[in-house]
Amino acid sequence: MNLISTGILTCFTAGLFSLIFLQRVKKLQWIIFFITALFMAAVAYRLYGSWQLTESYQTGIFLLTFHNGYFGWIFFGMTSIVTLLIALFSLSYNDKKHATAIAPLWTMLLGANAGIFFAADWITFIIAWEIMGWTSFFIIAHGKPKSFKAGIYYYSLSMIGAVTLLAAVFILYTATGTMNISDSIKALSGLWGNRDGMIYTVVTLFAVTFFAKAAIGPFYMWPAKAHAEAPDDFSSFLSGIMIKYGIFGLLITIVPLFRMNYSGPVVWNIPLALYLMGWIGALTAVSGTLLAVRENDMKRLMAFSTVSNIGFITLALSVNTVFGIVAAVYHTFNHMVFKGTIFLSMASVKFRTGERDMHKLGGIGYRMPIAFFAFLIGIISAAGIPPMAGFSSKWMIFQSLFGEKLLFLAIPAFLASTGAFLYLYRGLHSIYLGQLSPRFSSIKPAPPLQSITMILMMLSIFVVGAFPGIFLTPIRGAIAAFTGETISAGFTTISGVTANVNLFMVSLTFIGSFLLVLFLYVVGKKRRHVEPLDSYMSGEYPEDWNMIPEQYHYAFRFYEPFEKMINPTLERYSFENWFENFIYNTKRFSTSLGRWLYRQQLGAFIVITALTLIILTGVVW
Amino acid sequence: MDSMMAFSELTELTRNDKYVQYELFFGPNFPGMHGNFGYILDVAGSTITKVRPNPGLLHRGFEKLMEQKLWLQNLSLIPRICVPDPDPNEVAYCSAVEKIMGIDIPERAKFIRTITLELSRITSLLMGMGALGAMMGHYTVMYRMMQDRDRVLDMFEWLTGARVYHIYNTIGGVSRDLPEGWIEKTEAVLDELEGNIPEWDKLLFDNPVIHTRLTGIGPLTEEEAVQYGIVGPSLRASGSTADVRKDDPYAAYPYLDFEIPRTGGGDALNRAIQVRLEFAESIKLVKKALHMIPEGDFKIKLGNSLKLIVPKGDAYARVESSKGEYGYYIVSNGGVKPYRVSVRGPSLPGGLALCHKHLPGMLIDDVAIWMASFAVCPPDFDR
Amino acid sequence: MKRNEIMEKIKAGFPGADAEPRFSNQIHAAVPAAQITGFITYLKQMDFKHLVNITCVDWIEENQFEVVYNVWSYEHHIHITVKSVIDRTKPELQSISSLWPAAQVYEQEIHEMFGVVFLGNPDLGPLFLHNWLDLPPLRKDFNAEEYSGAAYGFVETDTAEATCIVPMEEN
Amino acid sequence: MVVLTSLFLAFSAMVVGLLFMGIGRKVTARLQRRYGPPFWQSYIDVIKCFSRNSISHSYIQDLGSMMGLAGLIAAAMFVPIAGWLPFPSASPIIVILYLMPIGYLGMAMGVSASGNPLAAIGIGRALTLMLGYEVPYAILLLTFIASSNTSSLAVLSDLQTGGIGNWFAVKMPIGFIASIICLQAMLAEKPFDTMIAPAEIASGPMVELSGKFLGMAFLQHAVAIFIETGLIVNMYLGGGATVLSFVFKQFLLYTFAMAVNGIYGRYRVEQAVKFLWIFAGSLAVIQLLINIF
Amino acid sequence: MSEMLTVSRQDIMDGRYERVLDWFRSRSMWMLYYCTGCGAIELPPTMTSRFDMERFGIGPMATPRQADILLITGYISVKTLKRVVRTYDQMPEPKWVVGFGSCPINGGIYWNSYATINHLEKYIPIDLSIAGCMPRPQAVLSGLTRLMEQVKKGEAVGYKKYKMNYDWYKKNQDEVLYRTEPVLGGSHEAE
Repeated sequence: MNLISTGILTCFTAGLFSLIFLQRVKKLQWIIFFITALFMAAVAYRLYGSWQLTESYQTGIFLLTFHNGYFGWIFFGMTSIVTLLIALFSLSYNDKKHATAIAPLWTMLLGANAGIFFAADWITFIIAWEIMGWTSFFIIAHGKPKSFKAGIYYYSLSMIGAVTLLAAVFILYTATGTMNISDSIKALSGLWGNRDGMIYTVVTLFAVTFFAKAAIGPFYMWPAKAHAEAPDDFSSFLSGIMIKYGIFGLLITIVPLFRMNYSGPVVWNIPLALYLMGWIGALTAVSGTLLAVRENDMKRLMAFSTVSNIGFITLALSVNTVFGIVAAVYHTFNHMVFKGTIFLSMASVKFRTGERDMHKLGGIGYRMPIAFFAFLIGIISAAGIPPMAGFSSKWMIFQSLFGEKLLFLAIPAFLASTGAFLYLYRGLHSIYLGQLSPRFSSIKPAPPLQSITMILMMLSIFVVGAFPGIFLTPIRGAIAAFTGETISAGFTTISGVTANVNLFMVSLTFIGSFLLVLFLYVVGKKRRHVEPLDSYMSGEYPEDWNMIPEQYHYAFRFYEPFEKMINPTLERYSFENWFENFIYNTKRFSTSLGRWLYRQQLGAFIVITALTLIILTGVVW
Repeated sequence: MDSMMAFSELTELTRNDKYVQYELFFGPNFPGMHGNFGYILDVAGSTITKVRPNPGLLHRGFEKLMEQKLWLQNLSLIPRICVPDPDPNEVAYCSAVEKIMGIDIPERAKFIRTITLELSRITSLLMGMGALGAMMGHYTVMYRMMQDRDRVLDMFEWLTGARVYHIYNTIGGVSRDLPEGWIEKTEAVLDELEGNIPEWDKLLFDNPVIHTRLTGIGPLTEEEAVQYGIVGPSLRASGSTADVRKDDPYAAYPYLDFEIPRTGGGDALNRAIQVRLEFAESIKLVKKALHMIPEGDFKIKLGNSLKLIVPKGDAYARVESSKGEYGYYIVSNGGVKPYRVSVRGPSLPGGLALCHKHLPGMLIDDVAIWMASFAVCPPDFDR
Repeated sequence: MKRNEIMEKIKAGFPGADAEPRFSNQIHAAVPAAQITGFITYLKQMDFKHLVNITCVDWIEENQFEVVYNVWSYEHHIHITVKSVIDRTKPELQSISSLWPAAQVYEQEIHEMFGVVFLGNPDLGPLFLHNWLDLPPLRKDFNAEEYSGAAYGFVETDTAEATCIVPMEEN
Repeated sequence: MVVLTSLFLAFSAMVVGLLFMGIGRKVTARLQRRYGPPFWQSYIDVIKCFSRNSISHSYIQDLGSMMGLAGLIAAAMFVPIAGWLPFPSASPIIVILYLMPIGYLGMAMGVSASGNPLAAIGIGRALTLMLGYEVPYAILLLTFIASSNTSSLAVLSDLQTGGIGNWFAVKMPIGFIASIICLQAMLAEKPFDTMIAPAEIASGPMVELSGKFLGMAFLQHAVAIFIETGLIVNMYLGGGATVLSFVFKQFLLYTFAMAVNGIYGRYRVEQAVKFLWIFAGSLAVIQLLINIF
Repeated sequence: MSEMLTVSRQDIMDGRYERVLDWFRSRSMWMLYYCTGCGAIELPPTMTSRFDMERFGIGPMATPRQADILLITGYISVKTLKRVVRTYDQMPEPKWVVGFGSCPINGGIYWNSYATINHLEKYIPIDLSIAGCMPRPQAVLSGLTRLMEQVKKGEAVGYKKYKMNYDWYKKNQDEVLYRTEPVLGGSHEAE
């Protein structure tokens, strides 16, 4: 049974169908999207175990090949589950007031998603990659002028990626003569020592492609713009899943390349190029953190947080050990869940309030407890604090660094990790705690479907935090299938180079401590509830000074002293201006095109461009 | 949003977006506040954008109360206007009345007045330096300075019978002669205080943390200081040499040889050091004065104090207190009660006028230090 | 400059001002209300840069308010008391708040305590008093003692009556 | 049994921490030429706090306060006392360093929910300061990984048995100095007490805490003292052969911190972070370089 | 004042269980750092090295939430009274008020001032008054130890009195604080 291609085709058909016939019935579009997501999750379930499944199709001059490898599958499975949850959320999110027209495109994006993870040859990969790029561009742009600007930015970077990807594949093909992904990489690694220059060129081109997608290094700016402007429910998909395509790309190209037959210069036992990548990752983590600390827009803040986390993952990848790869993949998955949760929670808040600037919010947690707890659990996990899931993957990343004695790389990692507390707490305080504005005093809690999604995600974070084996066991299996090596880890224990931790025990300890404190709490005298504005004001009455509750909420420029300290550095080493110029030029070129395009039917346009690109690719060969 | 925005941009932003800023009630019930006074600060991030002073919490209507009491009865009221440094009030009131009456007090009384003034100055400066330390969390220096202050208060108690409200200077001199042995004991106390100065230097004035903290807070040039009406050590820390004791001499200061220490720069650190230098100078001054007290009367006889009548007229008399010029403008219509008493406290320009210039743009961390460095003492403008 | 030079300059600049020396280093000057701003500005240009204070005297029998400005020169070490008399029924005077920032506060206080209106002062709102509805308190026709008794209870009131609880010993 | 020993450890951490606090107040008092409160004053204070009614602004405040203390107690379970642990674990430093933030996060959440901006400012400062000391502290952790290839406290203290000469304080004096600076900041004693700064933000996070919430904050601080001094004792001072010597070393560290606390003013938060990064950070990096090469 | 509830002190005294806690409360009294008037000048000497209040477990605290004692240090102007009332309301129970000096008792030297109130007892309950102007540090300490005794015995019940007679206190407060017409009739419009 051709499950993979059926799945992908279903996505495209459903997407096209809802695009063409259901323009007016938005609700139905979302239901179709949800059903497709459900179907893809079912496909993922059915595909489990059939690791020999390969499907190939001769379409025109191309041979499209899909292969169900354990490694691709685990990514696909994970993304499918998270997508399903997001889709569930979206069902409720896109009511009459908030509905956007992105459902059909998103449905198609699901097909591209499967295509990327199951592609066995480069052409399939490129086509899937392009469809992914185009659909996501239109989703981000979704017809608003400001979003369009962000979309253009995103699209420009995608174009850089697309060009370098094509070039890399072209060189790869000429050098190795095979289009099969794993074969070509294997063949390329055979050339170590002979044609290092060529390999480094390919590596650089791949690196640019995937760095651009994953916002690593100099490309750190796009998530902030794209996440901020994308529809709120899509932001969580963007941050949770799409940004991981870059990581996946790195995993299937650069990482294996340096693991096989490498004979070049090494620093601290790892290849020089990877060591450089490690530093890029570390600096990305730090700059993401520092930029997030300064941010006042909640979605931009979390977008920078994503950049920081991707930096961590890159860092772990560059360690070039199986342990590091497992850590990276594990963190990728954890990040999918917790960042998805965080974005969904924020989407819920925006759903109810319509505000994105954190200083205009405040006190929402008193009215939307489930969104608050989702955010709380999410940020505990994101900050890498036990007993939530994020801790174990961060721990493993650190351990992988310790294992190879990459101690200097660990310093920025620690900085980024601690800095995460700063911006995460800021989000928690500014959005959910503090003074509740009278404008929002009558908002309702998140709708049931949204709540259910968030509760499910919270639970999974908590459970994985106590039993990391839930994620780690399949990941270890997949990595074993991928690299041929494996690491030891128990179901509740994560091993490390310098020490082991039983996370179940940690969770238990925390719960136990909590019970003890609860006892103390109950023993203490009773509490009296007062209104938030009845608080210490040096004896003054707020009404004497015409104060409104919002003006008793500290949120704007939260870390001003720290910002003042880091700003000169950040300003000096900003890639943003450089990119702004680049984008400006690209935009001038594409504006006329874009204006024309916007008058047309979106779908037709996508089909045409995709076809053009595919044909172009063919001509290049 | 760019965080490096200039202050003008920030104020622009606060005008456009009312949610950007929040209110910080700095006082009255606030540990960083000296006395019962409040600033209502509009803050964006950690930067103050606007300040609204809230005086009057200590308002007792002194000027009205004085119109209801006899000339000598008022002596019991006036020390209460500025509690940390009460004697300048008494001396300023008395000298204004003496000016209207056209009397000159005996030499001995002048010296005793000078000594009480300077001792009161010492207590107040100790309190001010201690408070400055406490505002930076340096409680040790504050606690120990309070102990030193208490030693001086003991001497006051011996001399006048009260620790805080001395009611000792009176119209026409001082109310009592120096007790036996007081001079020697006072000298011993002053020696002890002087011996402690190196310790204050180590703990406070040479402490690198304190230096980091104070540098650049509330910069003030001499012209600005004069324009705003800042007086006393704060004015002198900006480079001026103005001192009422030299410029408009009163009591025994014309007979005494003393120097006005001079620093420049005009930020909080300079003000702190200025106070420290003046403290040492005051100790020297008292020591000198103690040796020069002439024999003679300590008071002119003015008859029945309940029937004391001051001739019609008005006068202004000023005294250099620990915080600067303290002045009384008194109007008499020839009755048994003052017709009008107006008090010029040294803190009003700093506390109510200069705050509008200095506080916006300042970090909330530094407000307490700013207040302590200008020695803003709310009772003397609330009255 | 010596005191007599300053006197001469004052007389030259403002013939209407009635200036005379007093005490050792003070000058007393009575100026018509209309000229007050110009006069103070003139003094400030003569290095009388320190505004000591502004105050007011209520001469109820003459039906006048006397606004008093004290200025001091750090250069000459001379104190000048400037007085200006205004009608008690229509107490209005030009503000000098543009000359010294502190003058604004002094004028605000005088406005609160006497009801004198300073034209041109940006803020004459309440400063020291809380919710004040009576006569300005420093006017001579305001009786503070009576007010205190009526508003806060007379001191003779037996405070023991306010105690609701029977003392311990009696039980 | 494990539960009992854990409970015992939790209570002893509180008791020891409170005792230190009491003695610390006594030390400060003596520096200030005072008699000072009795050394058991802290116990009375905490019991009194629990005996008062308290004021809460929302359920999140209650939850946050509880989470705050619970996180710290959980972290205390991983600190070996003279080699003894309530239940077997490798006691990795990173787990402790990352378990403590859940306490701080809980506390931060609780006080944020009180809705007072002063509390939020205090927390903002505390977190900024945390960034200041965690980085040098992490570098110190790396020095151990470089030299001994372990980040387990138990192993580290085992490595130092057999006399003062084996102590890492003697072997790595530069790192020890850096750790002492970090300890001062972790304990939030002057010159790094910018987050409570009563004169600036009226005691920061504590501003709205009353009754049992304040009591919990006290307990949290007590446990934090226990953990933070315990970390340094295990890392540099040989861990102690008996419980008594362990606690004594902790006590010495804390007394030293309190003495420093008594003679300095406080930095502004960015000045504190700069100080920590420049001094403690460079000392730690020097130690790391020495250990690697 | 006849509207005030009259109950015997024993009726509202703490029970046996509370009495145990009262001992702890009396040994650890945190006072609010609020200098309402000039009496505050004798507090620093009382707190600091010479007299050292902390040996009795009494220390200053920053906010009303943490404080057990509210010290009214001296006279209270009407403007301050408003703040004091809010501060007192914000303190959690049990809480005690110490009137400091003569002014809170009967207005003291400011008995005829238009700005200061004369009887603080009318607005908030006072558990202990320390007479004098100003009371010396020794007097302050002796007063506070006296309060400790009272608290230990459970006799300091001002806050219960306030709760029971809240309406009466509230009426008195409103009368002074939220005046709507002039006291002496002779209204004056400034403008």
